[in-house]
Amino acid sequence: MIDIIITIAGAAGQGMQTISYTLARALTRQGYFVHCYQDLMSRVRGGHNFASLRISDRPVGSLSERSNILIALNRESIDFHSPGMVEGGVVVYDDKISDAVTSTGLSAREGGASTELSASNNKKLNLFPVPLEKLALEAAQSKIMVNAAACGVCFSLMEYDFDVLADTLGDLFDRKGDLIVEANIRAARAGYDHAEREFKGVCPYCTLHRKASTTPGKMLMTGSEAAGFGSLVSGLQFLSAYPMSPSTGIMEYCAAKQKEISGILVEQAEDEISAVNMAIGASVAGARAMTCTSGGGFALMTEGLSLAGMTEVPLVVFIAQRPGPATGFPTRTEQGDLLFALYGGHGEFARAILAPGDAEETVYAMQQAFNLADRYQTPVIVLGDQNLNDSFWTVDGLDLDKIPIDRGKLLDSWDQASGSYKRYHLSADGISSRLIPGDTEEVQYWDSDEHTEEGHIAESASVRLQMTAKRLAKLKGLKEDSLSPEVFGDSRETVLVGFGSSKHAVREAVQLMQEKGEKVSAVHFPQVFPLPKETVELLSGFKKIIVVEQNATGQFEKLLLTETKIKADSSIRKFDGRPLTAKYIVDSYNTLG
Amino acid sequence: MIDIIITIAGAAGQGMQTISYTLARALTRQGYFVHCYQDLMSRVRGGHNFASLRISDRPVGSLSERSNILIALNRESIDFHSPGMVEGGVVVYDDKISDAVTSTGLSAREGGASTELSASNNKKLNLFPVPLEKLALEAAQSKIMVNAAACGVCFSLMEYDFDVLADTLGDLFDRKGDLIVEANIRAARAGYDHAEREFKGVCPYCTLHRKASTTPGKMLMTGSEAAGFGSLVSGLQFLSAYPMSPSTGIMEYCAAKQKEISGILVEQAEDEISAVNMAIGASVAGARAMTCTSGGGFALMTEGLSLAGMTEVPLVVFIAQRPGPATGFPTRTEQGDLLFALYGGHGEFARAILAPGDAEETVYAMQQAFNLADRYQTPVIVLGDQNLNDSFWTVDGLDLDKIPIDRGKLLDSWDQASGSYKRYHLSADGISSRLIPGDTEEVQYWDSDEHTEEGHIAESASVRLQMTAKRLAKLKGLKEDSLSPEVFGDSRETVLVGFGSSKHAVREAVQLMQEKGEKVSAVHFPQVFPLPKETVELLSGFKKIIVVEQNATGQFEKLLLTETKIKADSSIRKFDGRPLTAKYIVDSYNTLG
Amino acid sequence: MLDVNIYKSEDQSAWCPGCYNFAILKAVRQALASLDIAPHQVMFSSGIGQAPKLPHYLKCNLFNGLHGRTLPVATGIKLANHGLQVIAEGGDGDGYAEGGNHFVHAMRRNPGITYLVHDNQIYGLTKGQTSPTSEKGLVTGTTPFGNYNAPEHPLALAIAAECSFAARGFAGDSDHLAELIAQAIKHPGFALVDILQPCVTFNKLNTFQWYKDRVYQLEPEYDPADRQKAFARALEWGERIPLGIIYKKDRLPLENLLPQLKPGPLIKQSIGMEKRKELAGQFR
Amino acid sequence: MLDVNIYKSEDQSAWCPGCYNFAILKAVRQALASLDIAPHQVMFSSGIGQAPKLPHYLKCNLFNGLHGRTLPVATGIKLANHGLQVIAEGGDGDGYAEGGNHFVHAMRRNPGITYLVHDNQIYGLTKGQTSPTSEKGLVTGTTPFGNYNAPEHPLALAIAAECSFAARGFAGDSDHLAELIAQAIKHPGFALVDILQPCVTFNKLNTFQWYKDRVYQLEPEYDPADRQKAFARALEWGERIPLGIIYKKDRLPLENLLPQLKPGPLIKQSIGMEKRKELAGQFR
Ligand SMILES: Cc1ncc(C[n+]2csc(CCOP(=O)(O)OP(=O)(O)O)c2C)c(N)n1
Ligand SMILES: Cc1ncc(C[n+]2csc(CCOP(=O)(O)OP(=O)(O)O)c2C)c(N)n1
Ligand code: SF4
Ligand code: SF4
Ligand SMILES: [Mg+2]
Ligand SMILES: [Mg+2]
Repeated sequence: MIDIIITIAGAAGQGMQTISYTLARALTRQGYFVHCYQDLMSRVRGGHNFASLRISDRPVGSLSERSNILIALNRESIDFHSPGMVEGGVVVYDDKISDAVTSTGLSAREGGASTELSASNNKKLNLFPVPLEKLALEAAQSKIMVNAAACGVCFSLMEYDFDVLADTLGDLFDRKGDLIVEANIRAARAGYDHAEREFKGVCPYCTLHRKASTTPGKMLMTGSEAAGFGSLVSGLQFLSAYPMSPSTGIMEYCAAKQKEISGILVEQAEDEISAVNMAIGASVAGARAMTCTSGGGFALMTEGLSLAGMTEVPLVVFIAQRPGPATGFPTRTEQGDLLFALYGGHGEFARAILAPGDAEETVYAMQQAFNLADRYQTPVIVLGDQNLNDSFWTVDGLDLDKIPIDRGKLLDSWDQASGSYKRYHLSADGISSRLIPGDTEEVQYWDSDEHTEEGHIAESASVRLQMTAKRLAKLKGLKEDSLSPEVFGDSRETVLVGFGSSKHAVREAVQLMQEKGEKVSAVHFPQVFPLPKETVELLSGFKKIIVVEQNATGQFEKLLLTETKIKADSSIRKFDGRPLTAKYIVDSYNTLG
Repeated sequence: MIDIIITIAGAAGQGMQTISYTLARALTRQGYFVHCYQDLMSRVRGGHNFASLRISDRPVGSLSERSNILIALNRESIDFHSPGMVEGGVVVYDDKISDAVTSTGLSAREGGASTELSASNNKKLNLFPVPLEKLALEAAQSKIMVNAAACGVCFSLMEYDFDVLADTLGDLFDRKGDLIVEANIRAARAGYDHAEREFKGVCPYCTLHRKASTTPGKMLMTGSEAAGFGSLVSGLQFLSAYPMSPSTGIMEYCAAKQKEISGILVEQAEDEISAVNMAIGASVAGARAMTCTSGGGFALMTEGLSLAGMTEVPLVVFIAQRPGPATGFPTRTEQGDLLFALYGGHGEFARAILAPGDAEETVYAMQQAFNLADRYQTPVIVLGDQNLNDSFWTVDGLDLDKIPIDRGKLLDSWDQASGSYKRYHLSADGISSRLIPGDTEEVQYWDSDEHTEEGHIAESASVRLQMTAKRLAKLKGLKEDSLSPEVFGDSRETVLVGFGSSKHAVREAVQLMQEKGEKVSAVHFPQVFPLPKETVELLSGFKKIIVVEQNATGQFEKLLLTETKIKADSSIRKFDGRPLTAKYIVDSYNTLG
Repeated sequence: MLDVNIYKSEDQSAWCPGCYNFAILKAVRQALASLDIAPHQVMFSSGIGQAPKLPHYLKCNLFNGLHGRTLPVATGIKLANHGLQVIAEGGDGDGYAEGGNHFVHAMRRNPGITYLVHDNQIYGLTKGQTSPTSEKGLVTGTTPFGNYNAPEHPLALAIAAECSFAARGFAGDSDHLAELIAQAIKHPGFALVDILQPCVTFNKLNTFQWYKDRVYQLEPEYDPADRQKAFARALEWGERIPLGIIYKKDRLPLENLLPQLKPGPLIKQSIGMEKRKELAGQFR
Repeated sequence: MLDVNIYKSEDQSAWCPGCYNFAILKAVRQALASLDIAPHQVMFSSGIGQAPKLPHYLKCNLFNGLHGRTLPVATGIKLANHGLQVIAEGGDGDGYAEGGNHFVHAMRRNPGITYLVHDNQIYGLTKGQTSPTSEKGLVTGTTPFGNYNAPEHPLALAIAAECSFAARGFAGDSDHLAELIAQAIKHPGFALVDILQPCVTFNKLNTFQWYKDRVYQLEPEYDPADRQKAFARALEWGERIPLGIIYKKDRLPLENLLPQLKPGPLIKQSIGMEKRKELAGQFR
């Protein structure tokens, strides 16, 4: 199995995102699976950012704590990342900083021979100083082209066909014109050739030199793009939102697509309260509508969520979680808003919460979310997080027809024979018919007060009981329609249970443990509320349940307890803002005893 | 035991609140215990409102479903309330509506003889038509004085000393001047004399004719007044809020007191977001600060709550619950925001939630809330509801010294010898010292981002872990300091568990059941989060646990499960917007099987 | 001109007897009838308070949402289906306090929405607290020393915030009000009508008589296109209070500016399978 | 005049190299020093964005709260302890979008708060979306067809909303800015300084040069007390953009109007046992 990790590190604005995306894109096209986590600081320039790009011939979806190749865009990057590198790992950097690098006790020898690292970490590394800037200037007369040059170096180290990189650069810079494309390719070539010349064969373990798969069709996207794309292909018509990391990418993806497709309108609201209420208005008028935000913005939307619950408006809310409370860690990751998503909003009403584990699940989750919202006329939340939303993921073999659009009881016309139209008609299944306002002669009243079937303000106790029952009855349907948990592994001894973006880290951990003979399986919940019926039976089949989640208070563990009465035996939690890794899970498991 | 219920009913604006308050106040002064529930529609005039005033010589605190005397301010009131009246109950109404009353098949005979009611309810009632308006006009030249006249009639029916009523009217209308006071007394006298003349002795079961107690000092207040008063005596300095039923009374009470006492400022904010952030600002500057709202307003405050959690600002939030979702039932009651109070706000931080069961507990709860907030530098929520906040309650023997003001680690000065001041110093117990900004030369940074001890923006994983641990460690202290559950009854068979304003209804139910030989006790939680240590031991001592709560989804049951792992055996829930009654609980209990 | 009676709804009013909201209700019916707008062609978005109950007493489409959130909902409706006649309705607390941010930004956007504000300078439904337009010194349940804030001049704010139609009406003159509302509905962009509405129960200062003594109609030669002069009139308050269209500006409404809406109302558009595949292809 | 160096903090800046926020930082230090305000006497309330990080780079008291909520926090601080010099600081998104409602109402209240808005006409920290002051047509990540909204004129809004001091500064002229900020701090009521701040990373339209070519100082004879003229100047934008104090009005600050604060700062007052008993007695 191929499993190469390339770390690209530097200050914000230095090009780490360009390099990692170019490499990821080129290799995805070749059939590899990649996952690329973005570790960002909350700033626009400076500081220390890195991307961890993982390349494999099998599905990958989790951050690794080690690294094979480090592309260090500045000196600090070497200090930060060399401890995590494998024995014999390769460090590529601009030879301009060679002096600074060697002053730390590292030294590079001709041909990239190994060098001893600091006492704390007695590893040999291959230091590859490359005149990146010089190459870029010579080949393309531009400093920015160092990014392309660095990509070239990488491609050479992986002993991969240069044309693949050139094609990718061509496509990526296409809209910037031929001159830019050519300059990029020249710089990449210069890097490639330099590395071929200087380092050929020194790094044998990092070669790829073949296509991973011949089936085409693999896609590369961030979780945010997956959410935006998934929504658009599900018929999203109206998105109102207020920028907030790490959700902004969803809005920006959809906003950009307004120029290419019809039937989508994206409005930047003045605040999150407006965002959620605009989406509600659009939904009432008949559009498929959503909003997206992070925890802090969601805090401002819970009144609107409650409004959608009361007025029975289909509404999709995507929450890209980040560590709180308050502003917290704006560019980092956590699963700390699960119970807030579950109980946010005053009063009691039905909702569903989906928690996709990667980009592919996110695409499907959006379709599912819109369908549930329309079918049950109630809010549906999709929970992402910075790890899901900002990482690049390979999506393989997407089937757009897998979940057809279902708008529920949205009627085209009203048959007067069945009486006058009542927005909150107490029908047998609790769901009332909707009409597009203006499309028929029927008028409709939607009301945020407790209301009669007609939608007028009510004060009666019996109406209250009926309407509460009507609204809460939706939970039954939502449970029946809910996404099934995914089981990984055959053992029925111990199970690691998780949800959302930790899916792949948990799986990888389970795999590692299985290889060591541990009797462990994993269960991933792509929908956390309502939990599907089979949950109790499934989990009761295991002797020991360990809940793995990325927060400090064990929110999913609590949810599991209240919804299924299942008490977890122990838990693995992480809440430092960095994603769960297989290593962290295995290490934690081993100390659980 | 005395247990008389007087229902005063009519359209909004007709004076039902004046009558019920006057009677309640007069009798409280005489040493009786009263409880007076206000059943209001969400409108200013018209519709149908009523007050149910319960008078006893023992503590009372719950709505009764029956009534002994009905003061009907309009015809509809008789239709609504006669079914709930006891055999031989008295209906007082203006003889102007006699025709309308008799047209329904009721008739009044000379001397107030009994009359058969509608087929569905074969009871004899005493109909007492009184020329209320005429008496008021004759005695006081004003129609508004019908209220005083009606009070006079009541006092006569109860065979109570007129002077007590006259004194009370004198005090109540004192600030309106002597003329108004005298007019009221004349009108009351006219009503009193009329009833003495016409109905004397016809209603023997409703006589009080003696003082209930010779110990003075009983007070009469609404739950909102109790919250306001409790806050002021606990040193509240700053209250910012936005009006919202049923919390507005707290703000209005405190606002009015600004004219009488110093050291309190009340600011009506432009919205709830501003309200909570203003309170946070005032608290940071060193003031004891709070805000109050209902569920929908709290929805807008959860971002601020999270901010207080992150920045470690003492903050008290009073939530007067009403039925949701959305606008819901603005003037009715529910306990539907418990889990929202618990999980509202993004990210994870410590909080406490108090849930007083009556006005007296509310006064103490406010003191406790401010002390906890200051001691643990974190938000504390006090949960009320429309039943608690709008009802009038007797408060007996209040001891203002019972909980002294404790401002925690708020220092007057800073000893430079202990190093430079750090707002988030990692001290042994996790609580850092506070200073009043400007009072010393130390400067302080409070930060909503994850932050260093100095309060500057942090990005480090280890700082994150330390600071999260620091903030969550407060839960331990809060648990140790939490209010103990109150046990009622000696049986250890079955226990009815509740919280908040249902306290007295549950107790009354238990008492009724005990009288019938059922082995039932009650446990009331005046603090619902963190639950005190003894909870598990206490509840494990019962064979059967039944959770009684006023919502549809069993929120306290869930809380109990996640916090103590105790699974309730069954539950009694009510969610029609009307308060829990002993009868409802007993009836529900009997059908549980 | 349609029959005003077709706008009658079966819902019972919850207003105080004698409230001037009834006059506004009458004016709204009259305006709709005069413009031949059938009940199903109009959609109201209203907030919470006494004022926003109005559309319940009309036959119309209505979304009665949260306190303060009338305008975002109205904007969402209009953008989703700009074929609908969208009218937002609420009180002064609803629109200028809780909803103040949306107010400012809706005007910058300029969607074709009519916004009717029942400005009674008080919180009616919550029983008498100060509102943003309350007079200085007004004693209410929350301001025992009297209101200390400078009263908001909603029309001045509107003119500053690029509102394209800013008018003031008076519930005491429902015929003129009906005409004003009709003009607001006809205006292609965002049209604000701030309606002076005596609250007979809680506002004992700004009574019918108080307004009656002060209001005057803008003179016929008044030019509402002059922003400077309009600003001065918008600030005029005290002895004399102008009624009528204070400011009006030619400005394309939002829905006409958006290329996304060129093919027709959003709800009638859809992406199509072709384009779905194209989007997918972009990730390859 | 204190030494500007006493305001230096140990926190490292997270701004882009060349950002004009640095010039504003310098001006703030200079203003504080010129007024002899010691670091512990001033308290900042700031929001979230690039701009509101500023006080971290100062030695001062700071509450760095939520995006958009600088003014309510500042108001709470000022009302609790009006002895403090309170300065609110944030960006255009923070103050005019998310915080727009507080902006309008803080001005009506008129507490003695200085409000510094770094107006770069863009969202910096979230990497370049439109802000309320973005030019029409500006293409950003959320407006691929260009911004359709009429840009907000914050100073015009301020003048409409009874702001008692409304000024515009330019980060490209930090000496003048320092002076303006000093005057704002000295002003007894609410003082807004809208600061034109080139964002060198995301706003490629409103660059230093763009501003430089347009800004001019208000002529010495300009009378900031004339509200009508001030309104006109506040709307002046395009070819020429005025700098300086555009509007100024004598108005008692909130803290001086409140009888509750007559005895001294709120935090120094307390109710006392006597009064506690009196309150209790009222319920008997
Ligand atoms: C979020 C929220 N805050 C507060 C309220 C309570 N509330 C209902 S109506 C109202 C104000 C009513 O005043 P106004 O908008 O002027 O309308 P009016 O009743 O005077 O017509 C308030 C504060 C609410 N429903 N929701
Ligand atoms: C409630 C909330 N919504 C959104 C955000 C995300 N956010 C942080 S800063 C910012 C805008 C920054 O723009 P501006 O206020 O103009 O400041 P600048 O960075 O340009 O100085 C946004 C939208 C947030 N932190 N909180
Ligand atoms: S309270 Fe005032 S505004 Fe509301 S209905 Fe009554 S009179 Fe009208
Ligand atoms: S993004 Fe713009 S405003 Fe923010 S620091 Fe960089 S240049 Fe300055
Ligand atoms: Mg009003
Ligand atoms: Mg900005």
